[in-house]
Parts: sequence; structure tokens; C-alpha cells
Amino acid sequence: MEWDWEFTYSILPLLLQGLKITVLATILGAIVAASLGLVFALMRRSPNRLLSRTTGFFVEFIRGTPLLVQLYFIFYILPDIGLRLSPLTAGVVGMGLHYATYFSEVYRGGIEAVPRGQWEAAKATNLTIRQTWVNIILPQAIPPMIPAMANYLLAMFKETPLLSAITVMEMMSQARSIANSNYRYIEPMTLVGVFFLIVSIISVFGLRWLERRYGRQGR
Amino acid sequence: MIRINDLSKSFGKLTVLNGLSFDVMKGEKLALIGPSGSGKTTILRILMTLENISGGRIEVCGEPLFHMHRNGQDVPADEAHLHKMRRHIGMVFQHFNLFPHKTVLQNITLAPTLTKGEKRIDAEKRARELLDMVGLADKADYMPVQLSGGQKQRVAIARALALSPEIMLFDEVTSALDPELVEEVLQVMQRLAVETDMTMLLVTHEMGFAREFADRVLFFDQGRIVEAGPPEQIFQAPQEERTRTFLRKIIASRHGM
Amino acid sequence: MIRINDLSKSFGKLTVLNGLSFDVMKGEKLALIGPSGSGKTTILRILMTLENISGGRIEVCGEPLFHMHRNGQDVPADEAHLHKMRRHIGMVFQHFNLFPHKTVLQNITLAPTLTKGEKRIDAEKRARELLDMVGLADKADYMPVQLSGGQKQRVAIARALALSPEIMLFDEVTSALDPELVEEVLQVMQRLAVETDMTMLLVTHEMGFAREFADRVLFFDQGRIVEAGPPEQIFQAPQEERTRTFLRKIIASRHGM
Amino acid sequence: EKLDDLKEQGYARIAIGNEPPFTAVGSDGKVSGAAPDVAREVFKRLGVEDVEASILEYGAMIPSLQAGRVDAVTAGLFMKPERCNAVAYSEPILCDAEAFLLPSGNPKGFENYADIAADETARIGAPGGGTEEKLALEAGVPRDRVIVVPDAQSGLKMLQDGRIDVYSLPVLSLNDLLSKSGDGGLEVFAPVKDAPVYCDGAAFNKDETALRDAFDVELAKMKESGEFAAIIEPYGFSAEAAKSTTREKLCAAQ
Amino acid sequence: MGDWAGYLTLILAGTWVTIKLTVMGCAVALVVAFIAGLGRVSRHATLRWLSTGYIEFFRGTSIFVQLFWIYYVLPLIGVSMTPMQAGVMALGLNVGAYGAEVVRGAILAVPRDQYEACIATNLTRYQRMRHVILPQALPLMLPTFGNNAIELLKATSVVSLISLADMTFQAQVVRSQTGNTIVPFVTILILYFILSSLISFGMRYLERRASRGAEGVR
Ligand SMILES: Nc1ncnc2c1ncn2[C@@H]1O[C@H](COP(=O)(O)OP(=O)(O)OP(=O)(O)O)[C@@H](O)[C@H]1O
Ligand SMILES: Nc1ncnc2c1ncn2[C@@H]1O[C@H](COP(=O)(O)OP(=O)(O)OP(=O)(O)O)[C@@H](O)[C@H]1O
Ligand SMILES: [Mg+2]
Ligand SMILES: [Mg+2]
Repeated sequence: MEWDWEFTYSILPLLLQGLKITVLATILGAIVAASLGLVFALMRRSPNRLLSRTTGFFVEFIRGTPLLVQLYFIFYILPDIGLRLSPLTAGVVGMGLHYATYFSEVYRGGIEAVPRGQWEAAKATNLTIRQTWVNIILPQAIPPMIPAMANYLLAMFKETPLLSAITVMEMMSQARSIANSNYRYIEPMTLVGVFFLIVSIISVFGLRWLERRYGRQGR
Repeated sequence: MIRINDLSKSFGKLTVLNGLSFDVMKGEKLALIGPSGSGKTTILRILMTLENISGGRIEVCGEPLFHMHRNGQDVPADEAHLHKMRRHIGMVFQHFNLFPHKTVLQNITLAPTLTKGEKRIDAEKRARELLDMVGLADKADYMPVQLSGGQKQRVAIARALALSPEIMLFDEVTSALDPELVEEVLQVMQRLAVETDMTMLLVTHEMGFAREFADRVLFFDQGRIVEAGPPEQIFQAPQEERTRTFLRKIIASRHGM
Repeated sequence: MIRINDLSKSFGKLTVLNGLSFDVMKGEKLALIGPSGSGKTTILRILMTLENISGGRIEVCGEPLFHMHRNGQDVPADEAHLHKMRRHIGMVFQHFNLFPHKTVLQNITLAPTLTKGEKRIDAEKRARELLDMVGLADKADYMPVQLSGGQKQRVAIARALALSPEIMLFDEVTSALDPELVEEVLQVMQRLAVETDMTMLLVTHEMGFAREFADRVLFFDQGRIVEAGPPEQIFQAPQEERTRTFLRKIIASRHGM
Repeated sequence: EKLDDLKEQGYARIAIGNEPPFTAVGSDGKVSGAAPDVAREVFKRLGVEDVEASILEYGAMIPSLQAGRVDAVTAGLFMKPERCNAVAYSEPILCDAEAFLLPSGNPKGFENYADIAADETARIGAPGGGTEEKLALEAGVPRDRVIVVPDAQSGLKMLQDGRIDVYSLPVLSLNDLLSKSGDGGLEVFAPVKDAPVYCDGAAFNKDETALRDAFDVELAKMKESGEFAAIIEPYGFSAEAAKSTTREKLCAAQ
Repeated sequence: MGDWAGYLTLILAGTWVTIKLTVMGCAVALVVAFIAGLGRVSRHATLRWLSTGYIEFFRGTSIFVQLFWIYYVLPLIGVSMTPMQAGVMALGLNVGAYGAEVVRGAILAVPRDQYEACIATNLTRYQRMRHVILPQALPLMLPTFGNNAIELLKATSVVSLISLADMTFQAQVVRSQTGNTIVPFVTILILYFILSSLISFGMRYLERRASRGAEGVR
């Protein structure tokens, strides 16, 4: 099998279109994950044991099972109970839910990393619970979380090929469809690899920057 | 001003304070001394409501601290009651606990604006006066990381004062400082002691300072008051053997053997 | 024993030591004192080869420390040379730096068995003697976390001694300790100073102890020696204004103002 | 010489799809179905004791053949000119026409792929890289209305959930799917108008025409003796259809 | 509808493949993680660069692409592996790249003080690593290694791409043979959860053992 440049150029537009869907799914998924993750984190901190335990089990379950199977579940089984999501929505919900369990751990770690002395100083200056969260804890907890969150964003990006299982035409599905109809696998798959690598390399520099900016704050 | 009655406190199985009682009068300067682990910090933290109590009763400014009256009965205080009571009390910590993401000025104005609803401009005016008092008028816009330990601790004192508490608690406020920086902090505290009639509780290992500063000294060991009295008595003529041993060790290591 | 010649050291743009020279004789007990940031720790760390030098030359036991002769020329020392030179030197740290995953005994025997190829049984015998000397004979099988700060520091001293260095470096070995625990460590050091003829360099803020311990005191400021002399001179009749200010501050904060 | 290797090894590796009745996997894990049964028999006659079947998705079959991961593909991979260029086919084995699975009564009246292209809201499901996908695209159905369905069961489910309006597969596959589902609300429309009847063959690596030729010889004998019909007709396939056409014709067809 | 006991056996056969992939993949990942992790903190620039290249490449591209390359493209240049080998390699190399960063992070997390104590007691570089740094770094790695092992378990579901009959793949087969979607998928969800719980329990046990005697080290 020889590399065919002409073929390579001809499939580029289709792949780029796939990339667009990939990026869209990643960003939407990350938004779901970040918000749901905060909800999970707070529910796990809840003094209500039943709530925190149930959330804990749910989070562990989602984290212990493959996203692929969860996607099948959402896409092919949920319609039986009347919940029919479009492929992209199902993908975003599936990825968002799956990664929310990771994000919730990030939130938890970030909150716990704020030194105890800060809670105490807030109490000693007589701030209320809400004022403590808003003015003292979150402003210190969130910046160090940013690199970890960006990392998961990247991980989500790399897992988007799973969405092909639920008929989302992201980059990998496009590549496979091209490959199947032309019987040429090397070019599309290599291009996909290169796209992933380019996005990742850019992100690595972005991450380094984020880490320098937010990672270690003068404590 | 403060009335502690039969106070006890355990952490899990470890009983740190057991049936402790003492009073502090308005304006009194009290020094708590004693060996490591004797419970000095714990008392201050309880007064600041950073720890709950296991038993007994504390009154601050005539009101119970951890209890409140509800339908003629004493019930455990809720957050609202604690919030109200904390107005009377300010605390300065060993490790300063400044808010690292706020400037010096913001550290001081944050609580007054949020909890007392002071106007920003008033709060800042008062903050600058306090900074002036602790000798840091020029550092208002610095971030805490840019300050030396002694400067941080003086900011922490200003922050506590900004809420105008009637009672101030100091927990080994100089022991995280380089020796050269200790003096600047002690000077500020000395000034406070002389110029205001705030009630002050001081935990320290600086015996020299305790002596200058305090009206009364309590010597603790294992969660109990072993000896109490004016500084002259405790330091020059301690009655108890335990007090004598403790002071001898401290003095020995400070002055060579 | 140690000859420091025109030593300079920078961290990035910050020059910490600049053209520093002094000698230490065999068996001499030297105390380095001075304000925070003056470079005292840096000197000890350089002697222990924990930091590289930026310029100048150091000789230890007649051999250059950071240089070696190769084809008649002075070239930067390689790891093998440093490894050889480190045999002469032992160091005790402010924060003990015990190996937390090893017992007290293993902490002491690890280096002799690994670096000098001592037999385990010999190393353990010697370790027990050393533990006996620092008063911890009964703690051989404890883990470091089970010890108090003072005990940890005494183990750290025993660990350094186990390699029988000719030179011992002590960097503020008591300043991380509770005041009550300081004395037990200083006692051990005092005994070492009297009973052995090891060369010792001590960085400390305990002026009382420095006075008892040292044959000679160097007062540092901003990476230079401001004043040097026997302890009586430095502490009772300092020649330099800088020395006087420093000592006054330290003494003031220690004894109340 | 490839054949000698296989004989020595004692088995041939074949790729099959996950699509009854072309292939079937029993609850004991044993592979049967029209395509592997024929292959097993022919290989046995060639002196290769057994076949080791692995289930692949359609898109992965030809690359596996090219990468030497399997020795033959017997999976209902219909002969088409481009495929004939990519692999070496045997003579025809299983023939089937294309069909649509759609709601009972065919409310939208789809009879061929062009009808689907004409209805701007209609979405058709088809296996990725399969003949049906190609036919739909060639008939002018835009890419975003041709939904690549991972497997038949998913296609059925998507149709039931209203995610697609029609699902296209060979007639026998859809009949099997429909009967397993027991869904009375669906029907099979067959054959699709204007769509040719396709036949598959066993596909070999392009370089291994010798093996292919040997395979053809035994296959022809079986067709002659009637054993061929005995194997495939129980599954619903027509032996006549396979006998009445040739590889040459199918590969040349446009 | 057929014979459920039989189809369950089929899924269990897939479970066995999944377990084999997980165990062997973890073994490869562990070895690779230590090699590349130690390479990252090596004094030799070449080793550092090689390790960094490997780590960034495998973390940077998707496991799908890696799997595809190892299985379909490497044979074209003459390196042919069985599906099992290809699956183990892809999973091991992929997760190993993440593991290498864990190894590096744990080594760097051992306080500087400990290195200095080693120099002051004149241990050689090798002795430092072997007797002081690694013994303290290991307990720090364990929790993250546990998470990595679970990630690897979950990633085995993508090997169905290269025709390995793992648990997810068998569920698909059962689904198309029986026409039932819920039963096979719920079954494997539960099975995956059991497997990942086993990994967590195992890791927690190891953590407890590793931290015994060194409590409070952090
Ligand atoms: N949060 C806690 N959980 C468990 N034990 C605690 C806690 N806080 C304090 N203790 C224990 O309570 C005892 C008293 O501690 P406390 O800090 O009050 O002593 P202290 O007199 O301030 O000592 P120091 O001079 O060392 O500061 C100690 O044995 C300590 O270990
Ligand atoms: N690794 C380093 N990187 C950058 N600057 C350093 C480093 N180590 C020390 N310094 C700086 O060098 C100067 C001298 O530090 P050194 O620790 O020797 O002072 P010191 O006399 O021991 O002070 P102290 O009494 O506080 O221990 C200080 O300004 C310090 O900030
Ligand atoms: Mg205390
Ligand atoms: Mg120092």
C-alpha cells in the first residue's frame, strides 16, 4: 500500500468537517461535565448520609464502567422508557455524565486543598458560610483546578471516536466511512492521528501555560 | 467578660480539657503558658468557636457562647447565634492565615464590609488607620506573599482589629517568625495592651514578653491550671514543682546551659 | 581543615555570597550567626555539596572540594570526586530529614552498610552505641513518626556520626523544636563538642548556646563576614554597629522589652 | 504454496460478519450460517481441516485481508467492481437482492433509493462501508441523511425509535431480523426497485489467486453435485441464482 | 429468543478475554511506566527526550488510532501480532504513558530534604533511588496506578475494533443473535463494575500494606 497524496487532499474537507463535530461534542460535553461535576461534588459533601452515599455509589459506578457501553445504553435503551435523544445529544450527555465523575473529584481535591487556616480565618473574621465560599474558598480553590480540568477536556477530545458507535459522524467515523468506501485505510487513519497529535501538542503548550499561570500559587 | 465553667473537650478518645474553670475580667491581659500539648491552643480555638465543646459552659459578655435560650431551655447554639457571638471576639493565628488572593487592604476591609455592612470607603479609611498603627501604611496594596513574616503577622492583627472586637486572642503569634522579626510584632501588641482596654488572651512561649504583657498568668499542664497568679509570682516565685521544672528548662535552652 | 577562598554563590540574579574567605582549623568549633537571609545556611549547604559554587575555591582536608586535578589542570569535580570528599563531612538539618520509611536503627545503619560496606552486625553495634550516646538506646526499633522532635533530631545527629566524619555541620538544629525539647538536643551537641575533636560548624539563633559552644563566632550580614572573634568579644564588646543592632533586637525579643 | 501452509497449519482464518443468516453464532459460540458453512466445506475438500472464524465489522474486513490477518472473507461481502480491484473473489456463492425495512404499509411509499433521495426529510440507515450505503449515496441521498448503523440490531432499534425512516440490507438479512424482533409494526419491502441482485464470493488477498483458483475448483464441483444447494438453501438462499452468474459478469457490472 | 444460559457463557468467555487483556495490559503498562518515568528524571538528556517523546505521543493520540496502527498498519511493514498481542501492546503502551507521568510525579513529590539527607550520608545515585526515594515514592503512586488500571479495563472495550472477542463485543454478538438489547448490555455493565470494584479493593489493600509503618509520611 502506497501513500496517495491526491487522495489525501481529496478527503481533507470531509475530515475537517468531522473535526468540527468532534470539537463541538468535546466542548458541549465539557460544559455538561463541569456543571454536573460540581453538583456531584457538593452532593457528596452533603451532611445527608443517604444523599452523599447514593451519589458516591453512582459516581463510582459510572467511573467503573466503559463510556462505550454507557453510550449504547443511552442511545439504544433509554428510548424504551421514552427518552429519545439525537445522536449528538446522546453523545454529549454520555460523555458529560462520564466525565462529570472525574470533574467532581477535581472539585473535591481543589476544595480540600484550601488550607484549614483559611476556613478558620474566615470564621474568626465572622464571615457567613456563603461569604466564606464565595469570597475565600472558591477563589482559591478554582485556579489550581484549571490545569486538571483542561487535562480532562483533552481526554474527552480523544474519546470522541466512541461516538461513532451511536452514529455521530465525528472525525473518526468520517475517516472510517471514507476508508470503507475507497478501500484505503492508511491515509484517512493517519490524517486522523495527525489531527489528534496537532491538537494535543497545542494543548500541551496550553496546559503548561495554564499550569504556570494557575498551578502553583504563592502559598 | 469571659466565664468558663467546668469546660471539657475531647478529641475522640483523647481528653484534652477536663473540668476547666476560670474567669477573665473586662480589660484583663491574660497569658497562658505551659508545655506543648497542654491544651492552650485548644482553649483559644474553643473561644473562637473553631472547636465545639464536649461539656461545660462558656459565657462571653454575659451571654452563653455555645448555648442559647429557647422556650426557657438551654439548647445547643445554632450558626446564627454563633455568628452573633463571634462579633465580640477576634483572633490572630500562629501562621497568620491571611487570604493569599487579596491585597493587604482587602484582607482588612473584607470582613467589615461583608459582615457589618460598612461602606467600602469607611472600611478603607479605618483599614489605613490600622495599617498605620501597625507600621505598614505603605504596604496597603501589596499581596501577602510579598511581605515578610513579621509584616504578615502585623497585617493579621490589623485584620482582627478591624472588626473592633472586645476580646482578642493571640496564639503563639511570633513562633513562626524569624527571631529578628519577633520584636516588631510584640511591639504592636504591647502598644495595643497599653493603649486600649481590650480583653486579651495570649498563648506564648516568650516568657519575657508574657511577663511584661500580662496582668495575670495561667500555667497549664495536661489540660488543667496548675498555677495562676500575677507574672511576678509565677516567674519569680512559682509555688508548684511542675511550674519550676518547666521554667527552668525553657530558660536553660534560651541562655545556654 | 577547611579553607574557603574568594567563594561566591548566586541564585539566578541574586548574589548571596560574594568573595567570602575564611579558614577553619582542625577541631575548631565555629558558630555562624547573623540575620535571616545573610547566607549562613548557604555556606553549610555548599560545604555539604548540596549546592554548587559560582566561583572561588574550597579546600577540605587539603583537597579541593569542587575541583580536581586532571592532566595538571583544575577541572570541575565529577560525582566520584564529590562522593569521595563527602566522607569527611556530616550534616544535621533543621528539619531532621530522617528517612520516614526506615526504623531509627535502619536510619543510622543504612549509609555505613551501603557506602562503607560495613557488615550489618558491626553497623548495628555501632548504631546502638551512638543511640546510647544520644540517650535513645531504647528507641532503636521505633519509626521516626513515633518520636518527638527532640528525639528525631538526636537520631539525626547519630546518623551523621555513624559515618565518622571529621567535620560536622549543624544548621539551626533546634529551631524546629518545641522550646521544652531544645535542651536535650543542645546537651548532646555540647557533649560532642567537649568529648571529641571533630571540627564543627554551627548555624544558630540561640545566642546563649553559641556562646557556650563556640571557640570562634562569625557574624554575617548580606553574605559577608561583618565581624569575627571569640564569643566573649562578639557578645560582650561587639566592634561593629551592625552586630550591636542585631544582638540588641534578638535579646530584646527574648526577654521582653 | 499458501494452501500448503494452511494444510500444515490445519485451519484457515476466515472473517465473517455479525449478520444472520449469512452468518450465525450459536449460544455455544459455534459459528454457522450460509457463508462459513460453505467455506468450511470447501476448505475441507482442499485438505484444510477446519476454519477459524472471527467476527469483524464490515469496514474492517478488507484491511484485515490486506494486512494478512485473515486468509479469506466469507461474509456476504457483495462483488462490486471496486472491490474486485481490492481483493481476489471466488465464483459467486450467496446471492441476494436489496430490501428495505420500514413501517408496515410503507407510508412514504419508498420503492427505490431515489425515492429516499427525493424526500428531503427521509433518513436511511445502512451498514458502514456496505453496498447499501453506496447505493444510497449514488442515488443522490446526501451524506447526512445516510446514517451509518453499526449493526443490524442497532438499525432495527433506530427504526423502531424513529431515528431513521428506512433501513436497508439484503432481503434475507432483513427477513431474519424482522422475524427475530417479532415487531408487527414493520415490514420488509423487497426487492428494492432498480437495485441489482448481488452475489458475494469468498474474498482472498489479491496476491493469492492460486488459493482462490483452487477454491473455485472445489466450489464448482459442489455446485455440480448439489451439495452446495443442500448447504445454503436451508438458510433461504437460492443456489440457482449463484449458478446463473459469474464473477466476470458481476465484477464488470456498473 | 434462544438459550440464555448459553449466551451468558458467551459473554463470560468475553469477560475472560477482557480480564486477560486487563492483566497483561497492566503488566506491560507497569514496566513501561517505570522505564519511561525513570527516563524522564534521568540525568541523560537523550533518555529524557526519548521518554518525553514516547509519553507525549501516546498521551497525545487517541487509543483508537494507536490500536488501528498497531493492528492494521504495522503488518504492512512486516510486524505482525495476534489480535491479543496487538491489544495488549496498544493498551499497555497507552496506559504506560500515563503511568510514566505518575512515576515521575511521585519521585518528584518525595521531599527535596530526602535527597539532601542522602547526599549528606553520602549514598550514591543508585542507592538513593533504590533505598530512599523509590520506597517512599511507591505508596504515592499506588492510588493513581489503581485509577490507571481501571482506565485500562474500560479501554479494553475498544478492542472490539480489532476483532478481539472481549466482553463488549460478545454482548454485541448476543444482541444480534437474540434480538435483545437490554439483557446483554446490563449484564456487561454489571460485570465491568464488578471488575473495576475488584481492582479498587485490591489497590486499597496494597495501599494499606504499603503505608504500614510509614504513616504520616504523606
Ligand atoms: N483536631 C485535633 N484532633 C485531635 N487531637 C487534637 C486536635 N487538636 C489538638 N489535639 C490534641 O490536643 C492536645 C492539646 O493540643 P493544643 O494544641 O491545645 O496544645 P498546646 O498547649 O497549644 O501545645 P503547643 O504548645 O504545642 O501549641 C494535644 O495532645 C493535641 O495533640
Ligand atoms: N535555592 C535557592 N534559590 C534561590 N534563592 C535562594 C536559595 N537558597 C537560598 N536563597 C536565598 O539566598 C539568601 C541566603 O539564604 P540562606 O538560607 O543562606 O540564609 P540564612 O542566613 O540561612 O537565613 P535564615 O536565618 O533565615 O536561615 C536568601 O536571600 C535566600 O532567599
Ligand atoms: Mg498551641
Ligand atoms: Mg538558614
